[in-house]
Amino acid sequence: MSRDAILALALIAMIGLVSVRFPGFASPDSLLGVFNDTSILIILALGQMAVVLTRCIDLSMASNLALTGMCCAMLNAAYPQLPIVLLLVVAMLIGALLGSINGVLVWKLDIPPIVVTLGTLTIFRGVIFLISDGQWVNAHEMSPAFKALPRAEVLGLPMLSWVALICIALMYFVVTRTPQGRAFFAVGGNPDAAVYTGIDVGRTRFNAFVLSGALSGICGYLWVSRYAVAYVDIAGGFELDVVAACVIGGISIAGGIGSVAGAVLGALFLGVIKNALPVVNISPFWQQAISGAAIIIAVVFNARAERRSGRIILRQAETT
Amino acid sequence: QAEDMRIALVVKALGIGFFEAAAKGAEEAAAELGGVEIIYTGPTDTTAEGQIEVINSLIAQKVDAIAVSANDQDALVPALKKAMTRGITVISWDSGVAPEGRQMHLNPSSNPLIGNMIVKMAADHLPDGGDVAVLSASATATNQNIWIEEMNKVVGNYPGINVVATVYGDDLSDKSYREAQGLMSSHPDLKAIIAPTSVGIVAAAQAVSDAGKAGEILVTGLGLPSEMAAHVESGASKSFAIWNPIDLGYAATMISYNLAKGDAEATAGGEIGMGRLGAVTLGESLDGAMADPFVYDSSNIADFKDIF
Amino acid sequence: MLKPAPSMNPASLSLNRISKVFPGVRALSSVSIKLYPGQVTALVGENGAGKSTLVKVLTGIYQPDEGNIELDGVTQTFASPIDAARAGITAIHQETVLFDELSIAENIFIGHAPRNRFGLIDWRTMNRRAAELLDRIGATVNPATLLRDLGIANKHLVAIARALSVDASVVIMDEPTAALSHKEIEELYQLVEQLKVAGKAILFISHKFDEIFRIADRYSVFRDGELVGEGMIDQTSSGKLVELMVGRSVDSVFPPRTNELGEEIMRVDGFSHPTEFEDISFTLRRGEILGFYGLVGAGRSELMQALFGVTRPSAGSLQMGVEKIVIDSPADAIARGLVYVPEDRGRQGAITGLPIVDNVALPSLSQTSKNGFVRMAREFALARQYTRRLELKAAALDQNVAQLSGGNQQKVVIAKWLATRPTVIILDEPTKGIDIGSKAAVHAFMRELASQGLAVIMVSSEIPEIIGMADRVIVMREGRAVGAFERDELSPEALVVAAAGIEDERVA
Amino acid sequence: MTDVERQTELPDRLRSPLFRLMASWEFLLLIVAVLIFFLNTQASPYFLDPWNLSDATYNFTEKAIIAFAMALVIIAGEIDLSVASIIALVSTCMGYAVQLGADTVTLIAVAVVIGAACGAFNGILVAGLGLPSIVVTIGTLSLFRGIAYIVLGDQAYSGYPESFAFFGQGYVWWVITVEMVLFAVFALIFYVLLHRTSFGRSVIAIGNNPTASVFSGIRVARVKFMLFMLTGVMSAVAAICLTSRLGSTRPSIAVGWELEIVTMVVLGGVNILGGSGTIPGVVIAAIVMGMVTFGLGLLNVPGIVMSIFVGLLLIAVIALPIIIRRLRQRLSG
Ligand SMILES: Nc1ncnc2c1ncn2[C@@H]1O[C@H](COP(=O)(O)OP(=O)(O)OP(=O)(O)O)[C@@H](O)[C@H]1O
Ligand SMILES: Nc1ncnc2c1ncn2[C@@H]1O[C@H](COP(=O)(O)OP(=O)(O)OP(=O)(O)O)[C@@H](O)[C@H]1O
Ligand SMILES: [Mg+2]
Ligand SMILES: [Mg+2]
Repeated sequence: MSRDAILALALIAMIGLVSVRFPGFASPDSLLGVFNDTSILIILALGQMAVVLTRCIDLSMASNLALTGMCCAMLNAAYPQLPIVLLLVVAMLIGALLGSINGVLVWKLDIPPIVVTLGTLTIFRGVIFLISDGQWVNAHEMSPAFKALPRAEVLGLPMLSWVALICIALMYFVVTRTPQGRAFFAVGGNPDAAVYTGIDVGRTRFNAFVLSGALSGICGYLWVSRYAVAYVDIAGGFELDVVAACVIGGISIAGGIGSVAGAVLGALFLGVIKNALPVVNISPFWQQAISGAAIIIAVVFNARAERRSGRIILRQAETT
Repeated sequence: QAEDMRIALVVKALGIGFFEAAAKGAEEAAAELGGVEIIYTGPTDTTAEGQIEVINSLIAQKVDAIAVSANDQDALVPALKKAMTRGITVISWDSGVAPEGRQMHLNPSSNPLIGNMIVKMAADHLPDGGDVAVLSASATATNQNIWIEEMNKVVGNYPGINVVATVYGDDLSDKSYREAQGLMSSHPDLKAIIAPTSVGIVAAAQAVSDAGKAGEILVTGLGLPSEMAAHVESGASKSFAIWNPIDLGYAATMISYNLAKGDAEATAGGEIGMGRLGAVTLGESLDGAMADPFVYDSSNIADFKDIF
Repeated sequence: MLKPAPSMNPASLSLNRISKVFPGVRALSSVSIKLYPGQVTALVGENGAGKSTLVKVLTGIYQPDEGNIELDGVTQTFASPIDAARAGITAIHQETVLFDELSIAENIFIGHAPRNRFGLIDWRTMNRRAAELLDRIGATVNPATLLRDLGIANKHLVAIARALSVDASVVIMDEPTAALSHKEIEELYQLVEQLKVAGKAILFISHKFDEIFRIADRYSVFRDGELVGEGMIDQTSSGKLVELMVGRSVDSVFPPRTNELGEEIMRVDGFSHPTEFEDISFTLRRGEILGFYGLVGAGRSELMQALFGVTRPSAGSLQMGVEKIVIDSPADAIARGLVYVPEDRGRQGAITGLPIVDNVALPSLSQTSKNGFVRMAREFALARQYTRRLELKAAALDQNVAQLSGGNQQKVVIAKWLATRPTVIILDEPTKGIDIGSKAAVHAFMRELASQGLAVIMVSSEIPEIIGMADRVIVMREGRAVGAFERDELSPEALVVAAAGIEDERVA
Repeated sequence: MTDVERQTELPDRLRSPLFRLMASWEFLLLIVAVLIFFLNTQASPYFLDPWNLSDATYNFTEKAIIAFAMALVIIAGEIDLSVASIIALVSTCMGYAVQLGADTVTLIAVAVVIGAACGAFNGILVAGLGLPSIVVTIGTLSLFRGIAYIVLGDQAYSGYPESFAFFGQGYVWWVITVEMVLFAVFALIFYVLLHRTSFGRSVIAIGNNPTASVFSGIRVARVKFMLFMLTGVMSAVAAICLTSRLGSTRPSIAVGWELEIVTMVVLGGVNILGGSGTIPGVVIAAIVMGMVTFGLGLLNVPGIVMSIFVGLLLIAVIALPIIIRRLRQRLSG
C-alpha cells in the first residue's frame, strides 16, 4: 500500500476516534470546517513541497505571509476602493518577490537555503515592524469587501477552501505534467546528475522559491482577511508547522521524493489534531505535547514504510 | 537639549493598540511636567526574556525611572532589583510585578470590580442565565488570571450563569480565533464568551460572526472601542468595558516622576499624586487602583472609536 | 572492405587547442582532437590525464578557458549541457547521472521529454519511446518502474539508453563497460558497431586495452592534460600505447609470485545473510592472495562487508587465529587487524571533503592519538609514508581528496586502510577504473604485502587480474560459492562457466 | 618498494599558516567584531562602561553555551531544534524539585539528568532509528515544551533557594559574572574536544561522509547519540543559568531560542550542511551577536529591528566572501 494511502487511513482513523467522543465531529459540516481551517496550512505545505523537493527548505514562509499580509492590510486601509482581486494579485506578486530574494541568494551566491531563509525569516518580520511602525491594522480599518472574500460561500464552500482546492489542482498539474515540475524532482533527487542532463539546478531552485513565495503571498492576504487583523507577529512559528506537515506527508527532507497528495494529507493530519483537541475537551495545555508526539510517530512510521528489505537483484536470486 | 529626567515606559509588546494609547498619555504627562523624556519601549513578542533584555539596556542607559507592564510577575524581579540597586525608580502598572521587584504597582482599576464587571456584562444580557466560557490571554498573564479569579468568586451572585471552560488564546488573533471556534463546537449551548483581553475579544467576536451566531452567542469582556466598533455594530458584542489607557500611561508617568524626584514615597497607606487624575492610595502590598472601568455599548462607542 | 580512407572523411567534430585549468591543476593544455563520422576514436591516458574533463568540456558542463569546438565546420560555444545536446553531442558519463526516484522512462528523457501541443509532458509517448530504446540495447525492463528498483548493471543500460535518446551525431562513452558483465559488454560492442554504421562519430574512453583494440579505429593518448600521440589503431600496439601514456615502458605482466603460504589465519564457516548470500565457507593463510570472482551482483561485496562488520550475518562463524570471534562493527574488525578496502570509493572509501592526511589517518585514529587527543605530526608522518609507497600524485598532503583524479583517489583509499597495519586485507575491485601504470603499482604492492605475511582477499571482476594475482579463487554466483580453484586449475573458461552458471544448465 | 623514481615528496601543506589564518572565516569575523565594537563606542556614550559591558554578556552567554554543542551536532551533519524546549522542560523539572524541597546541588543534578534524558531521546530517534534530525527535533520541540505545559499549565514555579541565584546573577570577581566564566570554560572544553581529540575528528568525518566513516571504523551511531546527549546536557546548563537569572519558571521560557542559536552557529562559520566549522568562530559569532543586540538596545531600537540586523549580518557575512571571490575571478580572468 502506498504511503499516501496509509496516511489517508490514519487520518480517517483519527477522525473516527474523535467522533467516538464527539459524534458531531465527523459530520460533513464539521469536516468541511476543518478543511477550511486547514486551507492556509495546505497551501503553504504545497509551496514548501516544491522547495523541499529541490533539496532546499524555506523557513521564511510564515514571515513572508505576515509581511505580505501587512502590505495588503495597509493597502486596503489606505485605498479601500482597490478591487480585491487586484489586491490578491498584488499579494501574490509581493510574495513571489520576497521568494525570489531567497531564490537569488540560493541560486547566484550558493548560500545554503536554510541559512538564507533563516536570515530572511527575521528580516521579513523586522520589515513588517518598519513599514507598520509596529501598529496593528484592525478589523474596523479594513473594507468589508476585504474581509468578505475568504468567507464568501460558493456552492456551499467558503472561498478560502476554494482557493486551497485550486492551488492543489494547479500544483498537481505543475508537478506531474510540466518539465519544470519534473525538474524539481530531478534537482532534489540527484543535483549532480541534473546538471549533466542540462537542467539548470540554480534556476530550478529559484523557481521553487518563487512558487513558495507566491503561495505564501496568497496566504498572507487570506490570513489577514480571515482573522481580520494584521500585526507583526501573525503566523509566528508557523514555518515549523508547514515543514512538519510536509514531513508527515512523506516528503523527504533530503529532496526528490514527495507528492501533492502527501503534502495535503500531511497538512490535514495536523489540522485535524489542532481542531479535534479543543472539541474532545482535552486541556489546552496538552495540545502542544500531543501534536509533537504525532509528528514523531508519523516520522517513525514513514521511515518504516520506506525501509526496504535487501536489494532487488539478490531478492531475485533468493527466489530462483 | 538634554532632558532633566528620562522615564522608560516598558510595555508587554510593541504595537498593541492599548499600549500605544498609554504611550500617548505618557507623552501628555511629559509635556505637562516639562524636562521629561519618555522612552517608550518593549519586546516585540510578549516574553519575559525580551523584557529583561530591554530593562538591561535601560539600566545601562542610566534612566531615572522604569514603569513596566510585566509579561511575568516573577521573572522580571532580578532585573528590576538590579535597576533599583543602581538607583533607578521602578514601578509596575497594568500587569504587575511581585512586590520585591518594584516600589509600587498601579492597577488600572480594582481587581474585584473588574472581575465583577466582566461577568455582570454577560449576565445583564442573559436574563435566563446559561453557559458562558472564558477566553483568556496567555496562561501566564498575571492580570487576566487575577480577574478570572475575582470573577469566579462572584459568579454565584448571578443565578443561572455557569462557567463551563477557560481557554487561552495567548493574545494571538489566530489562536484566540481557533479557541473560540473550539468553544462553540464543544459547547453547543454556549451563550456567551467572556474575553478579558483586547486581542481575545476581537478574535472571539470575529469567530462568532463568522459562524453566523452574532447575537446568539454574546461576546463581552475587555476591549478597545476602536477595535470593537465593528463588532458592536454587527451585534456580536453588546457591551464591553475598559479603562482609559491614555489615563493609565499618564498616571504611570506622573507616579514615576514623583517617586524619582523624591516628591513622594511609596508606603502602605500613603498617597502619590497622578496630576490631573488626583492621587492614588496605596494598599498593604503597595498597590493602588487608578479608576473604575468604563462600559462601552452602541450608545457611546461612536464617541470613542477614533480616540483609542 | 569498402571502408573509405579516414583522412578523406571530413571531421565532424574538431576540438582546437582546448585548455582547462583548475586551481592548482592544468587538466587540459591546448589539446586538439578530431572525431570522424563512422569511426570510433579511443581516448586513453593515466588516471587524471584529463579524459573526463575533455568530455565535460565537450558536453557543456565545463567551459574551456581557451580554444574552441567546431562541429561540421561551425564554431560552437556550449553554455550548458542542453546546448551540447541540441548540437548533437551526447555522452555516457563516467559517473552514473541518474535519478533513483524517477521512472526509467523519465530518466531516459529528462530534459527533453516529449510534449503534447499544450507544452505538457506526454507520458504515453515517453513510455513508448523508452521501451523502444531499451529494446534496442537488449534491456528487458519495464520503462515505468522506478530506477531505484534496478540493479547496477541495468542502471548503466539506462544511462546508455539515455545517450541514445537524443539523435546525436557525436556519441561519447566514458568507461562505459566498467560496471557491466560479460554478456552486457558484448551487447554494448554490437551497439557501437550499429552506431558506426549509422555514421556517428564516437569517442570511447577505456582503461581496458583488449576492448580498445577490438572496437576502436583511431586512438588519442593524453598525458598530464596534453595530447601526446594519435593515429590509427591498427598501426600501434598496446606496448606503444602504454609507453605514450606513462612516458616510459611498463611491464604489463603481473609481478612474479614471491609470497609463501604460512599458517592458517582466518576461517569462515557457513556465513549466511537473510537476503544477500548463503553458506559461505573458506580458509585463508598468511601470505596468501585469495581471489573472489563472480559477475557484478554476485554478492561478493556484501559478503566482505559482513566479514568487516558493516552488516550482520544471520548464521555462520568467523575464526581468526585460534579464536572464534564476533565482529559487530568495522571498528571491531580494524582493531582485530581485518580491513576492507571498499569498491565504491566515492561513497564508502574516501571522505572527499577532507584533506589527504585526514583520510589516511582516519581508521588509524587510535594509533595516532594518545588518550583521545590527536597528534598531527604523527598523522602527517603516516600519510607521508603510505602515499609515497603508493606513488600518489597530488600537490600537498592537505589537499582535499575531491581534487584528485579517480585513480589517485583510489590510492588514498588503499593507503588509508593499509596504514592500520592489518593482518588480513580485503580489496574489493582494487583496480577498478585505474590506469595501467597505477594498476601495476597496486599489483606489485599486493604481492609485497603478501610476501610480508599479510593475507589478502581480492574481489575482482577482471579475469586476467584474478588469474595473474590469486593463489586460489572462489567463484560466487547469486550469493552462493559455486566453485573453488587452486592456482593450477585456473583458466578463463572455467571461471566464466562457473560464474555464469552454464555448468548448471548442462547438468540439468 | 624503491624510491628511486620518486624525486620529490609531497609537501605537508600547500599554503603557509599565516596565509591560512588570514584567509580564515574567524579572521573575517574578528574584523567584523572589531568594527562593531568601534561603531558601538561611537553610537552610545554608555557602551564603554565595564558594568554595562558585563550586563551585555547576558545577551549571549546562555545561548552560546548551547551553541557550542549545537556546532558539533551541525558539523556532524545533524541539527537539534529542540534545545529551547529542553530548557523549558529542565526548568520545569527543577521548579518541581524545588516544591519538593530540593537544595541547589539536587537541582543541578535534576537538571543534568533531565537534559541528558531529553538529548538521549533525540539521540535514539536520530542515531538509533536513523530518522532525519531536523524533523525529529521539530517533533520533540513541541513535545518537550508540551510536557512543560502539562506540568505547569498556567502556574509558575518560583522560590528557588538563595544559593541557586549564584549561577545567573553571581559575580566571580568585579564585573566578571559566573556565566562569563562558564562561557569561557565551555568554549575551551569544546575547542579541545572538536579540534584536538579523536572524537572531534570523528565528528568532522561523519559530517563529511557518514558511510565512509562507518567503513573507517567510526561508530557513527554512537557518536551521534553522544552529540545529542551532549546538547541536552548543555541545554540543561543553559537552563540552570537562565532559571537562576529569572528566579522563576514558566513553560514559555526561552521560546524561539533554537533559531537564534542556529544563527549563531552558522554565523560562526559552521557549514550548515555539516563537515566543517570551528569553535573560535562560534565564540566570536556569539560575541558579535551580543554586541549588535546590546549596541542597538542602547539606542532603544526594538528587538524586532535588531533581528533585521542579525539576519542581514548572517547573509552578508556568508555572501561577502563569495562575492569577493567572484569579483576577483572576474578581474583576473
Ligand atoms: N572540479 C575539479 N576541480 C579541481 N580539479 C579537478 C576537477 N575535476 C578534475 N580535476 C583535476 O583535473 C585532472 C584531470 O581529471 P579527469 O577526471 O579529467 O581525469 P581522467 O583522465 O578522467 O582520469 P580517470 O581515468 O581517473 O577517470 C585531475 O588532476 C583532477 O584532479
Ligand atoms: N539495486 C542496486 N542499486 C544500486 N546499487 C547496487 C544495486 N545492487 C548492487 N549495487 C551495487 O553494485 C555493486 C555490486 O553489488 P554486489 O555487492 O551485490 O555484487 P558483487 O559480487 O560484489 O559485485 P562486484 O563485482 O561489483 O563487486 C555494489 O557496490 C552494490 O552496492
Ligand atoms: Mg575519468
Ligand atoms: Mg561489489
